[in-house]
Amino acid sequence: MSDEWEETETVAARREAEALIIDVDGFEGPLDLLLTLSRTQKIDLRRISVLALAEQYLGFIERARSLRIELAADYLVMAAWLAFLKSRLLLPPDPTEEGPSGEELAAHLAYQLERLQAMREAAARLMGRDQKGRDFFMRGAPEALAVTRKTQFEASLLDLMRAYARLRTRDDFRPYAFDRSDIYPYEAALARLSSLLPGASDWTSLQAWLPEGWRGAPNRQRSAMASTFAATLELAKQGQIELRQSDTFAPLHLRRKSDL
Amino acid sequence: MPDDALSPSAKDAPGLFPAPPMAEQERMVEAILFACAAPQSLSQITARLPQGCDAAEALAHLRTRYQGRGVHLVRVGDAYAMRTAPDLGWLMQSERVETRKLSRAAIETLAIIAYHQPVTRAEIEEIRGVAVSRGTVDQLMEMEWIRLGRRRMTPGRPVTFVVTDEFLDHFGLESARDLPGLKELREAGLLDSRPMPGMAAREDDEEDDSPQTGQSELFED
Amino acid sequence: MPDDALSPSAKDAPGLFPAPPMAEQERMVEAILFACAAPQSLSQITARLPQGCDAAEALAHLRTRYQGRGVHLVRVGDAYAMRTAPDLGWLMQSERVETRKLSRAAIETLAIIAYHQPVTRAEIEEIRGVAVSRGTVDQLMEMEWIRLGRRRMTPGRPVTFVVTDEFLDHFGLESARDLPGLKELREAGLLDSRPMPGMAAREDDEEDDSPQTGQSELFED
Repeated sequence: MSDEWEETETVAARREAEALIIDVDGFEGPLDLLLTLSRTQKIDLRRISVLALAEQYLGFIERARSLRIELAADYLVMAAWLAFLKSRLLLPPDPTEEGPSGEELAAHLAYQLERLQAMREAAARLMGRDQKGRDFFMRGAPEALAVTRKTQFEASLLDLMRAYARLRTRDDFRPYAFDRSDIYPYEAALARLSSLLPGASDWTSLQAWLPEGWRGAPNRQRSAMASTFAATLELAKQGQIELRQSDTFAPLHLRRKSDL
Repeated sequence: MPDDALSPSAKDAPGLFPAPPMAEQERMVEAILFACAAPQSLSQITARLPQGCDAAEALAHLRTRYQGRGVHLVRVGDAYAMRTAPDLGWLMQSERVETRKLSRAAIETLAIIAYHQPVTRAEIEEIRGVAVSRGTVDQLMEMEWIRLGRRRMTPGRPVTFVVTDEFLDHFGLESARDLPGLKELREAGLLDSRPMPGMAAREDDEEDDSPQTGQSELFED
Repeated sequence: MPDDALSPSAKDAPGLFPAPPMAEQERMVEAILFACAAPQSLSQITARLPQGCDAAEALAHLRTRYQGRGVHLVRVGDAYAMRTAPDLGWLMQSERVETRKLSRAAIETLAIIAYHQPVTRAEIEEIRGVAVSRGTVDQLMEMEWIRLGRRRMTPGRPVTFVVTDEFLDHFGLESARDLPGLKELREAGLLDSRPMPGMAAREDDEEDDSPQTGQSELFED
């Protein structure tokens, strides 16, 4: 194997990768990709081999993967479905299996492709029609139907819907205000912990440090636990206490630093 | 223009006077349609004419008179307008209005709405096999080519989209059933809402609840 | 288009193609005069026509053709234009309609009435967060977009507001329940504001059905 050959191969591979990237960007979803692939069969969409098409698609996805091209989830969902369809088409039908046969699913896929193709053609025919302001024109100088003036207020449906959307989404941006009665502030936890510290020469679980009335209701306990925990971190940082935890997620224990 | 924008003289005209001769009525309709850029409905035209006039007949005469001329009388939905003959468009190159370039997605979405109307967003997405991006529907609505139709009487009662008279006017269509190739597409079954095998037959519910509105029904009269 | 666009040599040079027949030239001039916003001079018309055309002759034919019609070919200074026949001027004597954008207060009030009808003034104020001025409601009533609904059977028996058929007609809706819900507005990209991250799903579920519940009263009986 000569270097030159290797060189050309990598160039070819790079070209191929580039072409693929461009292609993936150019496709509007997996159905569009399938439609393009189906054209290589050069036959009427009604007589297309869905099995061959599924293999082509899976090959395309495989190639994209080997070239580490990121594909949108839609493409992978379609790949999974086509792999399933392929197995249904290849394996003898299982009489116990419920649901549509592989042939029915394949026929539907062919129908979807044909319909998309038909809509594409219809869109092209529509845009190819004579258009107002391009191929035919309205009166260039419409005559003012003047004499009495009357103000008519205009509003489009879009204006109306936007106004409503604006009103109804205003609340999204209202600053989040919470109910203070169930909040145990950090400052209070720090003050309480500091005042109780002299008596804490033994390891005590953090739970036991929660103030009275803050241990029952989950939301109150959560708030007190959070602020008390934050306070222990502050005190540990100051070197006033020691913290101990036997295992991940095990209860946290604390005590006054003995050498103080 | 409001339908009741009766000119004072027409309003005052007592029914005692006979309606003007048809040739005169035709002149009047001609003047009205030349004066207005926007299509005028039969009732709008009638409201401007003296009492006893037959706008429909005058329109028919006028239409014949302008056949083969440089300017045509065209029908747009339920309204009428004068438009230049399409084969002479090249003469008016300096009058051309540049329309916003539509994306491929927008053009396809527009075609799907026109051919499948009334159609829901989910159905558009099923046909294209890809989500309808934000802004596509918005753009088509802003251009006044599509509008909201009746809600579908299916779970979730989704909104539907239909094309507007402005769409018809822009593409020189008398009605949505004059869309090119509509009949062939329908006969080929390509406008059916065919569910994926094994999925709940949503089709049935639809047909119970939304009669006479679908494009497919346009032909069944 | 400059008047000297046509150099003498071009004018005199025998065209590569024969000039179209006079009937065709007449059609062309007809289309030009119809579509142009300003009157066109002879040289302007000539510049638009294919080589070898005789604009003056075409104009003369056209003028004869429109004699006695509802529209005339008239000379305006050195230029030509189509104008309504003077005796039909009264047909145009309708009201001149000036369009103006609806105020923000009015459009918001209208939107709330459309989505929540029947709705009381207090409820509108609650949703908008500000008082609804008398003028706003009066304006919407005068436009015949809203009207009084049934009185609410609550203390004080407040009046309610509902939208009118005129409203539906103007906005191209078949019924007020065809208005899209918040979720649909968002999907269609009609919401300027994005929801707070992570809140979208929950919020959509909640808000989507609220317009419906507001209107159920009106439609379900």
